[in-house]
Order: sequence, then C-alpha cells, then structure tokens
Amino acid sequence: MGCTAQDVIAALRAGAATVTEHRDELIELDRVIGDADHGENMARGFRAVAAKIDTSAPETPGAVLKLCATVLISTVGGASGPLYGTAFLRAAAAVGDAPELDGAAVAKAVQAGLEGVVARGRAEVGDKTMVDALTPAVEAAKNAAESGEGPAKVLAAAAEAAQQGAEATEPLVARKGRASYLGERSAGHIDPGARSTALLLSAFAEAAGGR
Amino acid sequence: MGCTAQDVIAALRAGAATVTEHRDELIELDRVIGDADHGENMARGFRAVAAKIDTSAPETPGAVLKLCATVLISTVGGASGPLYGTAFLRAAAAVGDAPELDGAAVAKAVQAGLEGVVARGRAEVGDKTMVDALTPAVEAAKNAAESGEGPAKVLAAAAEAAQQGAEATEPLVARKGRASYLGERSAGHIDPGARSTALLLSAFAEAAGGR
Amino acid sequence: MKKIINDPAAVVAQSLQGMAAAHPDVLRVRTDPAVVVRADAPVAGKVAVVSGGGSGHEPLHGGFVGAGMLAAAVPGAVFTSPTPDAVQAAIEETNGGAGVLLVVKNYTGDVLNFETAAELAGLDGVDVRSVIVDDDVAVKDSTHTAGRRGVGGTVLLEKIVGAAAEQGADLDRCEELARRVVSRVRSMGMALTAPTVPHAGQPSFDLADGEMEIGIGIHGEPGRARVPLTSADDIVRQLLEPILEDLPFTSGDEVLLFTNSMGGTPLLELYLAHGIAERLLAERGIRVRRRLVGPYITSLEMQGMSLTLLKLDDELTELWDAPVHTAALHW
Amino acid sequence: MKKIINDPAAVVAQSLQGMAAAHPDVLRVRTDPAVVVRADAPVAGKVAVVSGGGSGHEPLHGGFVGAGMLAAAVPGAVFTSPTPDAVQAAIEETNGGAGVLLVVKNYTGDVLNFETAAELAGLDGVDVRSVIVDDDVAVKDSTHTAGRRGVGGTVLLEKIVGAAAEQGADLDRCEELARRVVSRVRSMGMALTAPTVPHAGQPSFDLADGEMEIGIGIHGEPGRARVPLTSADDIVRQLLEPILEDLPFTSGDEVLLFTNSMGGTPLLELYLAHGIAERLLAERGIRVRRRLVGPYITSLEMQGMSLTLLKLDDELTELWDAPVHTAALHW
Ligand SMILES: Nc1ncnc2c1ncn2[C@@H]1O[C@H](COP(=O)(O)OP(=O)(O)O)[C@@H](O)[C@H]1O
Ligand SMILES: Nc1ncnc2c1ncn2[C@@H]1O[C@H](COP(=O)(O)OP(=O)(O)O)[C@@H](O)[C@H]1O
Ligand SMILES: [Mg+2]
Ligand SMILES: [Mg+2]
Ligand SMILES: [Mg+2]
Ligand SMILES: [Mg+2]
Repeated sequence: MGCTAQDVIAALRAGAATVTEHRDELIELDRVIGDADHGENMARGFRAVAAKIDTSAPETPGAVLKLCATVLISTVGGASGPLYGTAFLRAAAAVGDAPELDGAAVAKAVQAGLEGVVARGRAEVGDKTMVDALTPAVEAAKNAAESGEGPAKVLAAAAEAAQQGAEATEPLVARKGRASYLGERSAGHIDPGARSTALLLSAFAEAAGGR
Repeated sequence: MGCTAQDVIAALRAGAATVTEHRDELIELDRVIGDADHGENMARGFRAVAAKIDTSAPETPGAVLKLCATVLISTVGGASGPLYGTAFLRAAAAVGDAPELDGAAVAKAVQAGLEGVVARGRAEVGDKTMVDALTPAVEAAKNAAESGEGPAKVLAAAAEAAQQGAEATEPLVARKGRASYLGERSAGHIDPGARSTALLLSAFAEAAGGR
Repeated sequence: MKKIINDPAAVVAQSLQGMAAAHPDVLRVRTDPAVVVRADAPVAGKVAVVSGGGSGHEPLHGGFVGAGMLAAAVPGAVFTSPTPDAVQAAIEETNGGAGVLLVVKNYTGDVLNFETAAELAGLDGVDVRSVIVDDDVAVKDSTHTAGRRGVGGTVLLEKIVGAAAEQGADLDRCEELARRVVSRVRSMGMALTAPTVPHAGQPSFDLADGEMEIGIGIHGEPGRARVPLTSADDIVRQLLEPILEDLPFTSGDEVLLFTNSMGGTPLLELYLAHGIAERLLAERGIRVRRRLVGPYITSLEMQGMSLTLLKLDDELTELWDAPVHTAALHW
Repeated sequence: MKKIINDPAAVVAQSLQGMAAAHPDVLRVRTDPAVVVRADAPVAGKVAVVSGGGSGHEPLHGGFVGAGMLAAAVPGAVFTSPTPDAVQAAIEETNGGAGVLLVVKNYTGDVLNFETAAELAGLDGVDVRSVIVDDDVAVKDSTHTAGRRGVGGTVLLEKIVGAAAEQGADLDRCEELARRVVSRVRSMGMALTAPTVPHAGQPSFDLADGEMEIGIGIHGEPGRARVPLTSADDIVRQLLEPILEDLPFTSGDEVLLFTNSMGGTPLLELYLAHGIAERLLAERGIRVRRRLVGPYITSLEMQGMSLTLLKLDDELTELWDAPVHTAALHW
C-alpha cells in the first residue's frame, strides 16, 4: 500500500523514460521562448539519475529522493537543475527516514518540493514557470490525501492538476526565467518547465499505480 | 566614313551602357564559376571611363583609347582590369595618332588588343577566357577589313564572332582564371570575360553603325 | 544542421580538448567536471577571478583565462549554465589563499548554480564573493522579474578586475571594482540570423529575409521586437540610443566602446558599424578613449552585433591597459 | 541578403573608416586610393612588407598592419584585387629607403595588378620585389593553368617576414625568407555555407543541407567537389591528408598548425577541429611546435575552415615568436 524505496526508484525510472521520450518536445517549447535546452537538460539529468540508482541502492524513499536531488544538481545545470534539485532535496527532507510513504507523506513531499522551488527561484503563480504547474499540483495532492487516497491517487491528482497548470501558462507573459526577456512576446506558448513538471508527476503516478 | 575621336567616345559610351545593363548577368556568370564580381568590376570601370571622357576631351581615337585604358587599369582591379586595360592600351598604340580610323585600322586595333591580353594573361584559345572571344573576333575583323569594309562592318563581324566564341566556352574546362580552380566543374558555363568581350564589341559595332 | 562536430553531446568536451592543445602556455583544461584553468594556477596570494556559464559564447569565458584576466572559466553545456560542482572545482583549482571572486552573468541558472557553489566553498573556509553582471538594456529592469541579462559588459569587467587581481588587489577591492564596472556599463544587441544549438539541431528562431531581431541576448532567445532590416546607420542608432539614455551617458563622458560580433557577422561589417558608433558618440560629445572590436561574446554562429559602453575613469582605463595574456585578449 | 551595411558600393570604404577609428595607435587609413598603413610609416631603414588583395577576408590583410608584420595593406573591392595605383600608393607611404617586399596571393588579378605597380615603382627607383604565395593543395599545380591559390600560408608568411623586416633584415633576406615560407607551407579548406558578396546580393553557391564543398578557396568559388557532410573527424582528415602528402610532411617534422575559420564557423567548432588535427599529427609523429587558431583569413560570413601546415625550423620559429603589434595579432 505505502510507497517504498523500490517504488520511488521505479517512479524515477519512469520519470527518466518520460523526459527522454519528450526530450524533443521540451526542446521545442524552450526553443520558442527560451534557449532550446530544457529537454536536453532534463534528459541528461534523469539519465544520470537512472544510472546512479542502478549502482547505489538507497534504502529509504528519502534517501532515493536525496540521491536524485544531488545527481540532478551536479548534472543538469541551467535554471532547472538547481530548481528541480532543490525540489527533490526538500522532498527528501520532508519524508525523513520513513521506510514507506502513505498518500499524506507523498502530498507533503510535493508541497516541500514546491516550497524549495519558490525559495530558490522566488517565482509566484502567474510568472509562467514550473511554479504554475506545481502549485495546483500541491493543492490537488493535499485534497486527495485528505480524502484518504494512497500514493498512486495522490500523484495522479497532482499530475492532472499540474498538466492543467502547465496549459494555463500559455497565455501568460513571463516574469521569471529566460522567457521573461521576451516581454509580451512570451505569451502564446506553454512554459517548458511547467510541462516537464506535469510530465514527471504523471510518470510518477503511473509508476505508483502500475504496481 | 572613318572613325573619329568622337566616334570612339560614342562607342565607349555605348560600351558603358551595355556593361551596366548586363551587370547582373555578368555577376551571375561569374558567381557560378568565379567570385561574382565581373559585372560589378566592368560596370565600375566603364562608369569611370564615361565620367572621365566627359571631363577631358582627347582629340584622336588613339588618345581616347589610351584614356580608357588608364581609367580601366585604375578603377577595375581584379583580373579583368589589367587585361582590358592592356587591351585598350595596345589598341591605342596600334592606331597611333591617326585622326580617323578606317576598317583596316579598327581590325588592327582589335588584334593589338588580343595580343595585349595574351601578353599579360598568357591564356591560349580553349582555356575558357576572354581570349576565346577575342581570337575569332580578330580573325573576323581582319577578313571584313580585307574585303574593304568600314569600321562599322568590321566591328559587327568581330562582335558576331566574339559572341560565338563566348558561347563556345560553355563546354570547356577552364585552365586560366578563377574558374580553373573548379577543374571539371567549370564545364557547362559560359566564361564571364568572354561574354563581356562580346557585349563590348557588339556595343561598339552598334555605335559605329548608328551614325 | 551544418556544423563541424562529431557527436552533439560531446561538442563541449572535444572543443575543450582542442583549446587545451592550442594554448598550452596559457591554460590547462581539467575534465569531469570541465574547467579551464590558467596554466600557473593557483597563484599564491592573489585573488582568483573566476567566471563561467553555458558554452557557445566563445571566446567568452575560456578565451579570457590567463595572466591578467580570469583564473578559471567554467563551461557548461551549450547555453546551459554549469553545475555547482564544476564551479567548486574551479574554486579549488585557483584559490591561492586570497579568495575568489565569481563573475556571474545574470541568468537564473547561472545565479543559482554559482550561488550554490559559493555557499559550499564558503563552508570549506574559502572567501568567495559573487558579482552579478546585468548590463543588457534591452530587458526592462524590475524586482519582479529575472532582471537584466549579463552580456558584453562581462568581457570588460573580467579584463579590468582580472588586471587588478594580477596587480595584487585584495578581494574587497576586486569586488568593489567589479561593482563599479557593473554600475557603469550598458549593452544592447541585435541579430540577423538565429544560432543553432547542436543538441537541438535547428535554428533557435526563424527570421525572414528583410527582418531582424532587436534586443536579443546571447542564447538564441528571440529579442524584444522583430523589425524590418534597415541600414547599418539605423541599426547602430537603434542599439546606441537606449544605452545612452539608460545610464545615462552624456556629453563630456569618456567611454570604452565595445563593438561585438555575435559570431557570424564578419569584421568587414563590424568595423563599418563601429565607425558609425564612433561618429554618433562624437556628435554627442562623448569621447571614446578605448575600444574593443571583434567577436568576444558570441552566440554560436548567429549573425548580429552588440554595442557595449563603459563609462571610464582613470583607474578603469589603467586597468584596461594593463597587460593581459589569454587566448583571446593579449597585450 | 542580410548584412549590417549601408550602400553595398560603400562597404569597403566605410569599413576602413571604422577600422581606422578602432586602432588609432596601430594604423592609419589613407583614402583614394584606399591603403591601410602602419601608424609610424615610413620606418626609415627598414624593409616595408606590403600585401593586399580583395576585401572580404578580414582580418587579412589590414588586421596584420603594424609593428612586426605588414607596413601596409591594399584593400580592393570585395573579392576584387586592388588596382596598381593603390599598390603604388602603399609603396610610397611605406618605403623607408630599404625597399619594399610585395606579398601577393596567387590569383591572376592580384598578380597582374601588383606586377604593374612593382614595375611602375621600379621606374621611380624604388627597390620592389614580389613573392607569390600559392599554398592551396586543393588546386592541381601546373604551368598551363593559373596555378595554386594563395590562402592560409599568407598569414604565416606575413608574420614571419614582417618580424624579420622589423629586426632590420635587408630586402634580399626578406625575399629569401618569404620564398622559404612559400616552399614549406601548404593549406586546404572546406565550406558548409557560401558567402554573399554585397554587390551580388545572393550566396555565391547553393549548398543543400547535408552537403559540403571540399577544396574551396576564399572567394566563394565552389570547391573541387561537393560531398556529403560528415563528422569533424572525417572533415579534418580530408583536409589534412592532401596537405601531408603534398610537401610531404613526415614523421619527425616540426610544424606550425594553423586552424582557420572561414568566418562563420564559431570557435567552439574550430577548437574541436583543431584538437582532431593535433591528434592526427601526433599519430604520424609530426610535432606541433606552434599553433594559430581563429578566423584570420576568411571569406565574409562563410562557414567552413581551412588547415595550414608550415614546416618550421629554428629561425622561422623565432621569427614567429617575435613581438607583433597589429589589430588581429598581438604578442
Ligand atoms: N525563477 C524561477 N522559478 C521557477 N522556475 C523557473 C525560474 N526560472 C526558470 N524556471 C523554470 O526553468 C525552466 C527552464 O529550464 P531550462 O531550460 O532547463 O534552464 P535555462 O532557462 O537556464 O535554459 C523554465 O521553463 C521555468 O519553468
Ligand atoms: N589569364 C587570363 N587570360 C585572359 N583572360 C583571363 C585570364 N584570367 C582571367 N581572365 C578573364 O577574366 C575574367 C574574370 O574577370 P573578373 O571577374 O573581373 O576578375 P577576377 O577573376 O579577378 O574576379 C574571366 O572570366 C576571364 O575571361
Ligand atoms: Mg532553457
Ligand atoms: Mg570575378
Ligand atoms: Mg539554458
Ligand atoms: Mg574578383
């Protein structure tokens, strides 16, 4: 029922697969309003995460998340590296050394992740960043957890809300990140980081539900 | 009946008009197998010739040709500048200070021009250069003069032969000039200098006949 | 995509190998993580000025490593800021005991990654300071946004502060000088064509014949506006006026004028543009005391240019003139 | 056509204005006819090394004017060799009584125009010699043709002979040195894209994606062959092998390796290619003692590169290392 270290590993592997699969889509989103590297950055980072997980064997969900964080920080670079890295670092801290995570713990981890991103990037909702995907995801995860759902459903709720949040970035004028340099011209395009957040959460949810 | 200084001036003005009119065509011919400047070079040079003729007033055909030569040498550059410059210089020397040129004198001038080009450029017939236009032009001019034709007919014969010579450069593999760097790839294109020679002679012929 | 490369993923590493081979007297390259280090680092008792960022802007920053300028440069993937461990490695390789000054161009990624490295190095007892360069007047400055980009001013700052460090200035003074340069330098750029990021494989934006992007940065992001391509006179005016208004620069000022090619614009055009800028400045009574003309902070093969103006004082001028011995700047 | 220019017919003149403004300590520009002259010319008692040719190859030759290299450069229209009167003007401006050495790239136009100028200056009593550079192995050498083009070797020759002249070598020795360099230097180039001549307004050739031209020159003329675009490893091999075979260069030779960008190829790629060339040479036991990497003899905005190899001896190496103070080379 709960989410073990093995489950988190499986979720990260699924995340690695999804960002690799959507590498070109993320590059294209970033090409239009950024610098065309988000897909490459995410694929490089998660490829490294998957490789690292194969060689080490962290024993708690928190340890897996922390390993993921440090690998992302040292392989991604760009804006997304420290932001996602911090998100996973804070998520790891939030779950402590519990051997299994229930729905509420997962929801808390997602929330800690958002707080990490905001602490580092200082973006607000509506700035057209991954915060616009994570914020509704946190809300949805919390609601699902409060309704007593387990990790799979909590993540599924988060993923769906994140995707809606990502799509909602389309009309926005960016105020943070590279797209902000375009001013009004940034409107009309989905933020690549918001999209990758939705993709990751959706892969995590599928992996969690697929047991 | 003979060709006066005024007639030579008119011929050069016609030459200036024709290379200006065909500037883009000559650039295009040179673009394909050379460096895309022949039309610009010729237009620049003959524009300067026309301007210089307006301000000075040389009194013999030879003096007009010499002025043309020195202006071309100091304004054209490239391969065609010294080659055309020498051609006109030798033509000037060939006609001496005669006040009027008959058909035979014109034919001799064209021949001296060819000799000047060969002396400087050391090209032979078949090397795919202006020599391939000038050589048959000399022959045709000589024949016309020997049949007793005047300047207009002599130049018309030269022009026609030059144009045939220019067209005959198309299948040739260049051995001189910039096109020679292309080796076999130079075949299939008309030499720009041969074409400009034909254009000039044709303009001279028309000007001479148009009296 | 037309590039002289092997594997797109290996471009930066293989390029650094070639750079190391080309300049053995000036620099060495350490790998995993990749850092370009001056040949004689660490230099005992001297402040190490370290910079870095995404690759694709060459010669920035690796070309400025050497005596009188940078102690190290940290190259990330193309257009991607390097990771904190790479910055840490650069700090370790260059710290000669007098501290390290990080020169960071103002991009979210650069700021976050360098910040993290500085924090970690601080924990190890190294005195690390950071200075953020944000000289691009094309971007509206605001506390609610990512702020202005760091562009051409970075080159001038690295030269000037590097000279001070070489002369033995302490970390406080290097930091003060760096902030002084930031406060006195402004830039603006434009593009005729887009760069192609190797791993993306297609141009970063599509620009029709007869169009140009004005207010571009150095990462292939589109600019503030797409406008009709006009004459060089007009282009230079469009770049210069916002720069002059912003600081502002006024009659009587003495400046360093930096006319920069974005990579694909040849010197023939660049000198032409530089001459126009000199003339426009002279008309406004602004005296150009020093100049730099060439491709120094580029965006791969992008055609375009930027202008950077630094308000000089005697001290900055002397430091600009001080000897420098790097791959790209040498006097 | 996308260029930062005003009137295509005024490009060279306006660019020279900007160049003069950019480097007042190094050079001056004289107009009508246009000549770039070192600031302190004529230098009494020293041989003046003078070169020139069509514009569009910048920094060649104007960027090499200054102490330790060229006394003057004569820029023609884009890709068009200058006229004899311009060359004569350069001779007049620079002759310090020890004679003038003309460095002429082997193109019919350059040879004829410089020859004429040399003859005319000879009549005026100036001791003028000419050396013709023809280092491009892409072109088959033959007495029945225009012969090989002068390309990258020209840069190395100008540096080395310019250093000798600066040190006071007489005209005989400068001429001998120049011929020695010509006999020991070979080059080959390739292109990914074509340049656009301003007055022509369209690219000099059309090259599909996935194609490259091999054996190109510096005037936008197509190369010897159009072949599929391959890896950097393969491209460098295709350039290097004909060079090595031609002289030939063999194991134990010491060389200067010059990796040149044709203009539009960025340093990121150029260093990558340079590293490959270093490796291939090492594999063959050829020792790279000196190197030059950058855009030094270009073809407007053309993307592509060339390799030049000069077989060094101690004397050539010392002259290469001697101080130089020009816009483009400075040490
Ligand atoms: N200050 C910020 N806060 C939150 N997210 C941000 C911030 N800045 C950028 N991002 C996110 O990072 C994404 C870009 O990541 P990436 O392309 O990998 O890095 P870079 O912008 O350095 O090239 C953006 O789409 C956006 O979602
Ligand atoms: N050695 C030569 N002898 C005769 N004509 C030549 C020779 N070399 C070149 N040409 C002529 O010059 C023409 C090219 O002139 P132009 O384009 O103005 O000069 P460049 O080749 O220097 O760019 C060629 O088309 C050819 O007809
Ligand atoms: Mg990006
Ligand atoms: Mg030509
Ligand atoms: Mg990036
Ligand atoms: Mg030419």
